[in-house]
Amino acid sequence: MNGLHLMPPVASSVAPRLDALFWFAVALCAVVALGVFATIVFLAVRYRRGSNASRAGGSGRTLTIELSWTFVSFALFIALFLWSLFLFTELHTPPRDAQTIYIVAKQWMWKTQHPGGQREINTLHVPLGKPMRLIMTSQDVIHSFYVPAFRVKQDVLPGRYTQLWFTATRAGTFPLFCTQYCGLDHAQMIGSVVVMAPADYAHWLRRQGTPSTLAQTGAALFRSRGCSGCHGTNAAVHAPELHGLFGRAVHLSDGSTVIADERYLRDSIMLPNLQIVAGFAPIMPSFAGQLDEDEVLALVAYLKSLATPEQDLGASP
Amino acid sequence: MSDAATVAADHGHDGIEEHFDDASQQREAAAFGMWVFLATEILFFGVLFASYTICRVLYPQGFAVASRHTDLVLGTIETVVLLTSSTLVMLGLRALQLDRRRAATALLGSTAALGFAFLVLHGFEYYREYTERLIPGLNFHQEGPQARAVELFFCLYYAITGFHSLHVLIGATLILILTVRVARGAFGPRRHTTVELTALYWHLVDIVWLFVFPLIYLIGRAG
Amino acid sequence: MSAIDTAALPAPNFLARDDSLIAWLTTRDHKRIAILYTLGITFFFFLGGAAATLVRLNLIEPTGTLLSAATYNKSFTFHGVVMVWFFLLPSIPVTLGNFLLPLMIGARDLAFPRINLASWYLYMLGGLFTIAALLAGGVDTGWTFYTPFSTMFANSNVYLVVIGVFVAGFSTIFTGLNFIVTTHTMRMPGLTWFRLPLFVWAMYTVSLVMVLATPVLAMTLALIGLERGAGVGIFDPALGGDPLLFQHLFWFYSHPAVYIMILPAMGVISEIVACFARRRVFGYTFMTYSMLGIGAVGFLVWGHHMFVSGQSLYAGIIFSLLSFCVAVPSAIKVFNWTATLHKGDISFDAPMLYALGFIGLFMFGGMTGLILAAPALDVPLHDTYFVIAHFHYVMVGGSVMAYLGGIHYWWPKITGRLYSEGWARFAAILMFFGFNLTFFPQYMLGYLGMPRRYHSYLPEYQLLNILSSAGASILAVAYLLPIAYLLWSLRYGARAGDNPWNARGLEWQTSSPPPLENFTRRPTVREAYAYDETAP
Amino acid sequence: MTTEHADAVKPLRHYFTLLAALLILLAISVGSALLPLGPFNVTINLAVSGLMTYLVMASFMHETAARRLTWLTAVTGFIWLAILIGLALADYLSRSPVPAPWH
Repeated sequence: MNGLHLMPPVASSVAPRLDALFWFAVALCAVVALGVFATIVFLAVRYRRGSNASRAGGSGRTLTIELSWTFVSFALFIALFLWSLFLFTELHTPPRDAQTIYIVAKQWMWKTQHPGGQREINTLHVPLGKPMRLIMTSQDVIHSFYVPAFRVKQDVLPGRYTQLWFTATRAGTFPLFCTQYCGLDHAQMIGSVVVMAPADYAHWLRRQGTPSTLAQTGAALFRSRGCSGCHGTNAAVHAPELHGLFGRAVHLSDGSTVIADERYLRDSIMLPNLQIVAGFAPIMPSFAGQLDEDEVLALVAYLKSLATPEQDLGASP
Repeated sequence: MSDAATVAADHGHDGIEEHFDDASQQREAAAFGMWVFLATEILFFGVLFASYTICRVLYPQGFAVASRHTDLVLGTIETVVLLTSSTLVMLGLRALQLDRRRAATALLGSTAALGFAFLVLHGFEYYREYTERLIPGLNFHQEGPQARAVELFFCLYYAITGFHSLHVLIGATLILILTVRVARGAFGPRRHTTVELTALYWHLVDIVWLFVFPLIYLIGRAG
Repeated sequence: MSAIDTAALPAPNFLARDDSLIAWLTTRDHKRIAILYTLGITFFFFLGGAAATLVRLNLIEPTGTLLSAATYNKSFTFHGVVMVWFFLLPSIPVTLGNFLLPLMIGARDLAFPRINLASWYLYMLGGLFTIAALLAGGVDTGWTFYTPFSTMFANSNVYLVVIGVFVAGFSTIFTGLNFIVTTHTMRMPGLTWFRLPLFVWAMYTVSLVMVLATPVLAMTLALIGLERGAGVGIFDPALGGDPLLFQHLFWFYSHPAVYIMILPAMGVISEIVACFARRRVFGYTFMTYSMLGIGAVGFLVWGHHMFVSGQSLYAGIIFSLLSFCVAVPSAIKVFNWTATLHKGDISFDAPMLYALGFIGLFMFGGMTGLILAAPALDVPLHDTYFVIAHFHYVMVGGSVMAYLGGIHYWWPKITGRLYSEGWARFAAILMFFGFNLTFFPQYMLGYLGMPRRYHSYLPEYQLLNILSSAGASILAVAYLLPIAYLLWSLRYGARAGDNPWNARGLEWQTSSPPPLENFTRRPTVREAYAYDETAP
Repeated sequence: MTTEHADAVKPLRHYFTLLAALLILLAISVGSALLPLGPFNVTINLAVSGLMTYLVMASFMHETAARRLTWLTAVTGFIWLAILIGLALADYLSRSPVPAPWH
C-alpha cells in the first residue's frame, strides 16, 4: 500500500468486474475525448488566420452529421449503462447463504457485532471466501460504510436498516472509511477490515472467549438496568408480565389491541407512554438516550427468548 | 421601436415607463411577470405538498387518525370565506374598470376584511389545537401506536397552514393598501394593472387553499 | 468609480453620467447594475478562493496540521456555500447577462428595472448574512446541509447561512423572472426567436431553470430552519421522518442548479467560438434545442446523487438512465463547437484560448460525470475525490473559464478599453495548467478511495495531495493576474472602437461603452452569426 | 387588457354563478369525504380541487389568462411539481425494507 498506486488492491469478488467496467468506461471516454481534441487541434492549425487552406463550399448536410455523432456516442454510453446495470443489481442483492454481521455507526466510530456475540470497535474480522452480509444502522447522523479494497459502499441511516454485502477474496488488512460527512471527527472515523483464512477466523472467534449470545446479554441488561425491579417475578410494582409476551395480542388503555412484535417491544422500551397496556399506570421511565442501539437489540432478543417459558434464560450465564 | 428621442418624449405622464414601447407592452410584461411569479409560488408550496404526499404514503393510518383532530367545520367555513373573497376582489376590479370608485373601494375593503377573518378563524383553530396539546415542539403529548405519525402530520400541518396564512396576511394587507389608494382615486379604468396583479396573487392564495383543505381536513373522515 | 478616466470616452455613455455613490446605489440602468454585481461577484470569488486555499494548504500534510478539524470543516463548508450560491450560480447571468441581454435584443432595458436593482440588494444582503455566519464562528454542515446532522447535531450557525442562502435564492428568482419576461416581450421587431444569439438563448433557458428550481430550495431551507427551531420536524428519524426526503428535495434543486451554472457558460462559448473562428455556429437549431433539453431533462436526474444513500434499486436505475439522456445535449454542444471551427479563420486571442480551454475541460468533466452516472461505478466512487475532481472540472474548468472568457470578450464593449493581449494570453495558459495540476491528481485520489471532506488522510495519499496543492497555488496566481491587467486597462488601456473584434451581434452596433439608452440609432437585425457577410 | 373596456367586463350574473358553482363543488368535496369510499375519497377530493382551480384560473383570471403564454406558465408550474412528486415516489414505492438483524 505504499508508493503511488493507480488502483486500490483487488480484494473482493465484485472488484475485478468493477475495475473492468471502470477501465472500459475510461477507455470509451478517452476515445471520444481524444477524437474531439484531435479534431480541434487539426482544425485550429489548418484553418488558423492567414493559412491558405481552402475555405470554399459550405459545410454540407449538417443534419446527418449531427444525428450520426449524437446517436453513436449515445449508443456507446448506453452500453456502459447496461453493463453497469447488471453489476449494480448484483451489488444490491446479497447471496442467500451470506453470514450476517450487525454494524452500528455512532458519531465517529464503528461498532461491529458477529452473530456469535463477539463485539469489536473500528475493526471487523471476516473469513476469506465467504459472502458476508452487513446489516447497518446509525445512532445519530448519516454515515457511510466504505471499503475501497472491496469497492463497496453503503450509507448508514438512523432509524432504518441498510445492508451491504461482499465476499473477500484476498487475506490482509484493508482500510474502512466513513464517506458521508458526519461532523467534527468524520476524518477519524476510520477502521480496518481484517480478512483471515476460515480456520484462522474460527480460531479468532474462539479466542474472543465465549461471549454471551444476544439474549444472554439482554438478560444481564434486564437486571443491570433495573427492568427486573418492576417486571421481575417477585416485583413489588404492578407491571405487565413479560413471559410469553412476544407475538401475543396486547390490549392497550385506549381500547385498541396490537400484536407485540419487535417494533412494539422496542417502542415500549424507548417510548413507554406511547402504548400503555390496559389496566396499568404510565409509570415506566423512558430509556431513550440511556440505551445504545445494540443494547436495545439485546433486550428485545431477551424478551423474545421469554416467549418459550421452558428455557428460561433469566438465570445468569 | 420608434426613434429613442420621440419615445422618451411622450412617456412618463401616463404611467408608462420609458423603456417600454407602449402601454400594451408594459401591461403584457407585468401580467406575464406575475404569472411567472405564480409558477414559483406553486413550486414553493409544491415542496410541502410533495413532503405531505410522501409522508402520507409512508404512514396512511397515522395521517387518517391525525386528520380527525382537525376541525372540519372551521376548515369549511374558511374555504367559503376565501372563495367569496376571490369573487369580491374580481367584482372590485370590474367596478374599477367601470369607473365606479365607491363600489370598488367597498368590494376591495370587504375582500381584505374576509382575508383577515380567515386569519382570525385560523387563530381559533391553532388555539384549540394548543389546548389539545397538538403543537409539535411547543407541547405535543399524544398516545397510541400512531402518536409519532400524528406528530409528523402536525409538523406538516403547521408548515403548510403557517406559510399559507403568511401569504394570506401579505395578500390581505396589499389589498387593504389598494383599497385606500382606490378610495383616493389612484386607479381608474385605464390604469389598474397593480390591482389586477394583486387580484392574481389573491387567486393564487385561494387556489393553494383549495388543495390544502382536502389534504389536511378531509382525509380519514369517512366512517 | 472615478478611477475610470471617463472623460476620454465617447461623450454620452452610461458611465460618464452622475458618478455619485447615491446615483450608483439607486440606479435602474441594467448596465450599472451589472457592474455593481460584477464587484460583488469578484469579492465573493476571492472570499471563496481564500477558503479553498486554506483547505488545500491543510491537505499538504496527511495529519492536517494547519487547521483543526473544526476549522477545516468550516472552511470547506464556507468554500462550498460561497462558491455555489454567491459566485457560480449568479456569475454569468447577473454580470454579462444583465449588461448584454437588453443590448443583444435591441431593448433599452430589462422589463423590470426596479426588480433588477432589488435583486442586487437581496444578493448583497444574502452575502452579508453568510459573512455574518462566518464571523460568528462559521458553519460546519457542508454546503449540502444533510439532515439529521444539520438539523439535530450541528451546533454552528446554520440559521445565519440558511437565511443568507434563502435571501440570495430570491435574488436569483428575480433575475430569472426579469430575463424571461424581457426575452418574451421586449425583442426588437424583426428579431425572431431563431435569430437570437445563443447567449440570449442561454440566458432565457437558465432563467427558466432558475425560476423553476430555486423556490424548491427556498422552502427546503425554510424547513431546515423550522426543524432546528422546533427541535422536531419531517426529516427527524426519531419521529419516523426520512432523512432521504431532505436529499430528494435538496437535489431536486441542486442538480438543476449545476445546469444554471453551466448553461450561461455554453452561451458565452458559442459567441466566442463563432467570433474568433469567423464562422456561423454549426447546427444553430440543434444548439438551441439542446440547451432547452439540458434545462428540461436536468430536472429528472437528481437521483444519481443518491445511488448509495439508501435509495431503492429501481429508482437508482431510472435516475441513471435519465442521467445518460441528459448527457446527450451536452455532447451535441461540444461536437457543434468543434464543427464550428471547420473552414474557419481562427485567431487565438485570449477569449478564444478560454473558449478552447473550456471545451476541453468541460468535455473531460462531462465524461467523468457519465462514469459517475453509471450506478455500479458510483458505488466505489461516490463521495470520494473522484466526485470532487468531476465537478471542479465542470465548474472551474467550465463555468469559471467561460466567465473569464466572456469578461475578456465583452470588456472592450463594457469599459471602452482594450486590455493587454500578451498578459491575457499568459494568464489563460497559466490557468489551464494550474487547473489541471490541481484537479487531475484528485481523479486518482478518488479511485484510490480517499473520501471527500477529510481533514486528515492516510499517508499513501500524500503525494497526490501535494501535487494538487501545488497546482492550487499556481491557479491562485493565475486568477490574480486578470484583476491586475484588467483594472490597469481601465485607465491606460487603448481606446476600443465600437467593434474591436469585428463581431456580429446588436451589442457591437452601438458605442463602447454604450449610451444610457443603449442605441442612439436603430441597429440592423440579421441572421445570427452572419460572419460570412461583411459588417454594416 | 384590451383598451375598449366596456364589453370586456362580464355581467354580474357571471361572477355569482361562478361563486355558486364553487360552493357546490366544495359541498361535493366535503360530502364525499364523509362517505366511506376507500381510495376514491382521495381521487374525488383532488379531482374536485382541480376542477375548482380550473374554474378560478379560467374565469376569474380570464383577463390575463387570455394569452397562450400565461396558460403555459401555470401548467409548467404544475408539471414540475408532478415531476418532483412522481420521481420521489418512484423511490419510496419501490423500496424493499431490510430485515432487522434479529430475524
